Amino acid sequence: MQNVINGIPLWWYLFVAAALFCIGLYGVLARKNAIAMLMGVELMLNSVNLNLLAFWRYLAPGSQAGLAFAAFIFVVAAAETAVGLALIISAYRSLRSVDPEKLDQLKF
Amino acid sequence: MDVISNLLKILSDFVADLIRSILGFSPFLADLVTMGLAAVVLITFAALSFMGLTYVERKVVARIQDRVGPNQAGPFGLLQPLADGIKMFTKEDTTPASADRWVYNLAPLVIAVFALASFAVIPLAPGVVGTDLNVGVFYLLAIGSGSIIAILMAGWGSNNKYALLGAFRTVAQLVGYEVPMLLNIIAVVLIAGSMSLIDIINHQTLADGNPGIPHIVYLPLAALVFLISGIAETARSPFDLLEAESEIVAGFHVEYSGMKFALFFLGEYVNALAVSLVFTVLFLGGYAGPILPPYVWMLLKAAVVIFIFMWLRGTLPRVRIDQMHALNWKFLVPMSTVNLILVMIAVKLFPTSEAAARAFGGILVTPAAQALILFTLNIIVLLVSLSLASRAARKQRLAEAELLERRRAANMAAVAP
Amino acid sequence: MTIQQVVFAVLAVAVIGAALFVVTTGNLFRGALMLILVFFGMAGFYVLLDNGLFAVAQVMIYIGAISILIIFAVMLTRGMQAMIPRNAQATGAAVAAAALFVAIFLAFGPLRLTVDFSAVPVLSALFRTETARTLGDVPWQYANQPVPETYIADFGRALVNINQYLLPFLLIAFLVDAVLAGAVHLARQRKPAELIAERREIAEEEAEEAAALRGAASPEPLPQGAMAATTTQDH
Amino acid sequence: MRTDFAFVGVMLVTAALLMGVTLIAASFLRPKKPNKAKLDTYECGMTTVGDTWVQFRVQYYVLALVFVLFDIEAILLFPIAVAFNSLTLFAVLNVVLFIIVLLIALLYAWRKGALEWE
Repeated sequence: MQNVINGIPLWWYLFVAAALFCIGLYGVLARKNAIAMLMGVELMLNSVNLNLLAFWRYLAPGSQAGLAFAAFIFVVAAAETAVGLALIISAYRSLRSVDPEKLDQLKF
Repeated sequence: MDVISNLLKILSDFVADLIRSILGFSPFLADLVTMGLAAVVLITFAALSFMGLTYVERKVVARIQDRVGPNQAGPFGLLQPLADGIKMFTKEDTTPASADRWVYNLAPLVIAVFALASFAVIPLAPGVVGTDLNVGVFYLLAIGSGSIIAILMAGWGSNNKYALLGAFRTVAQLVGYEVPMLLNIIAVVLIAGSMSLIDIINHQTLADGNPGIPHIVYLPLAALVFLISGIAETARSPFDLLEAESEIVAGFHVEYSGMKFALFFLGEYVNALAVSLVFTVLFLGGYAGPILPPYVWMLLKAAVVIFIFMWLRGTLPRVRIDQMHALNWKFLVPMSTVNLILVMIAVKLFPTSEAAARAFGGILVTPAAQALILFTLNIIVLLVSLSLASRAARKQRLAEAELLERRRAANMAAVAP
Repeated sequence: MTIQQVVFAVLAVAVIGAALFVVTTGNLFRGALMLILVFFGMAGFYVLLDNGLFAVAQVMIYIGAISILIIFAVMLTRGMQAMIPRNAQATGAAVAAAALFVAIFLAFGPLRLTVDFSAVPVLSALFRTETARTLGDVPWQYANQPVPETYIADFGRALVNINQYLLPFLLIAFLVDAVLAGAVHLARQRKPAELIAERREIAEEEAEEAAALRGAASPEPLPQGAMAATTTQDH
Repeated sequence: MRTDFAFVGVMLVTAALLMGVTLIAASFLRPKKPNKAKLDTYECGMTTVGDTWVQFRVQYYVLALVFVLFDIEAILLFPIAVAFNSLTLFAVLNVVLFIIVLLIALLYAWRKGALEWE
């Protein structure tokens, strides 16, 4: 049952992806800078993509589902970063801070 | 005849066989050594062409400007690149005290590595290619982003206002001109039906190996835009704003000296060489050509493209930054997008292959007829957008003149009693 | 140990090490560079997964686009020097992340564990129907196939097939439209006068709030710092 | 592993090694006589004033943003271009619609003045 592709079992990928996801989670929760938090989100999205493509390769290399979802995550990650950073820059220009705890003014 | 035309292929096969027979005990090691050797050969080729190009460029530009160019070192100044190399090697290399050392020292390495990496997929002759990726052109586009990161590293690591400003400007330029480039590459991939550079060359070659219709006939507009954006991507004149000595000293590499500066220089020239080779592959039919051996054709075509680069450098003045961005975003990008849409529809309506005709009816035509249709379409798009642009420009000029006139009138009214 | 395993191990160590650097460093620019290393390592994993298309797309989108946006944002919001790397809940976050990792590893890792829920009172209350459950060593339905040679073209066809991903494909265009509209609006160049007026408004509101909180009769004078809007010449 | 990508890896490593060796060799050959003036930031001989982190125009960010838009378009269009010969006209028209919608985004940014420099 244990399936090995290129000498690597599936769980190696899952291990790396899980580690990356948890590191990203820590980054999102523990950083004091909005850009750094966004970097954490990027790490999490990357780990999800690694999972999707690993499952695509090991379980269904003939289907397009894994590829399509991974591609849409690329797109959504780019969109999320673009808007997120625009928000941060906008907030910084008004309030001179990128600390999310200081951004408690609901106006901007 | 056959030996000469396949010289590179025969040589590389011979060396590969030799390595395999020596390292017969371990096929893996033999493969690794073969690949390493191929990489070294490609890098040496790029580095030697870099040295040659610096000499040729100085000579050509000097001729255009009615000068002699380098003529002291060796006969006709031929040893000038060597002298430059020795100078670069032995020159003192300062790192500014306030620089971010790691980032500062790593930037030239990154830019050189990513510039050289593009040679891994460029075919020089039939069978002589580092590796035939099935995502070849996409890989070339992606690898270009590495140099953008290196430029940002250099600008930030130097901890210098001019360097940072230059890096920002350069990145805005590189990023902007990547857009028309990739739009036109998509048009080429569309016609060739593959992203592999070898398949793209094969599409421009007849079945018997003779040269077919090059893509520049199919897509003259795409070729033109690719050439312009290629010049901008390699930050050459007239788009060399990053080296605007009068404005921002020398751009992002102002703090670099000695060998690190040489690596930036190498990256620049190797990129220019890569762009000309890729242009040859995408639009000029690559190594396909009659009589002469294929590698000679490849280098000859690339040399023509490089000469065009140098010619433009010698004759055109530097553009302003706002003109540079306006040319890209307001002219090249919309025009390329419209062109891509029209090419898509035309290729679908007039397919050349049975399989394509089966997927959707259309009218089955010969490649020559398709080329004619696309050529006409491209020229129409070019003429229409040129006339639109010139009309918009005239309108703007008139508006500016009117504004000036009104201001002058107001001034006169204020002065007059 | 095959060469692929060696490559995988090197990539894994590099990616996880770089990711740890990203979330702990105080220097945001170096963090961004390490993030690029993570992205690059990811592209390496995709190559190991026989997916050259996504490896290249990863480099193109993440390194060519997202990283540049992040670095631009880092440079535009200066003051990242001497940044405090973590906030008050950092310890809790570390514990939560580690716990999540252990949980994932136990649930999907290679070790087969049998947990007897009936033995633990809390768990038996939570999972009333099951008495024992096997964790780890999930029996995935492996396909045992190579990637088809034409996977790029297949993927392209699936994207525009109405029975597959045509709708999401078109929605992406509209999503990107909305993103561009929003981001252009947010990041537009504002005049210094406008900024000063905005900041004065904020300061006034804050002063009013403070006054209301204290119940004082007269509002406090505006804080000086809020007024000192930078009108630095942009470059 | 696709062996075709193995060469890319070898190429990257070899290039890094060769260039690194060149840099290190140069560091042995060249003189090293630093003084304070040499190590100063080069700003036309003037004394550096203030922080390097002068404020930059947001314009740069907006241009990068428009670039991201087209990058997204590209990664989806490349596979479609490869499969182009086997697509139906309906699919092609949808791709055209996709590109037109993105073009509208560009025109919007243009009208909003995001592409103006100065």
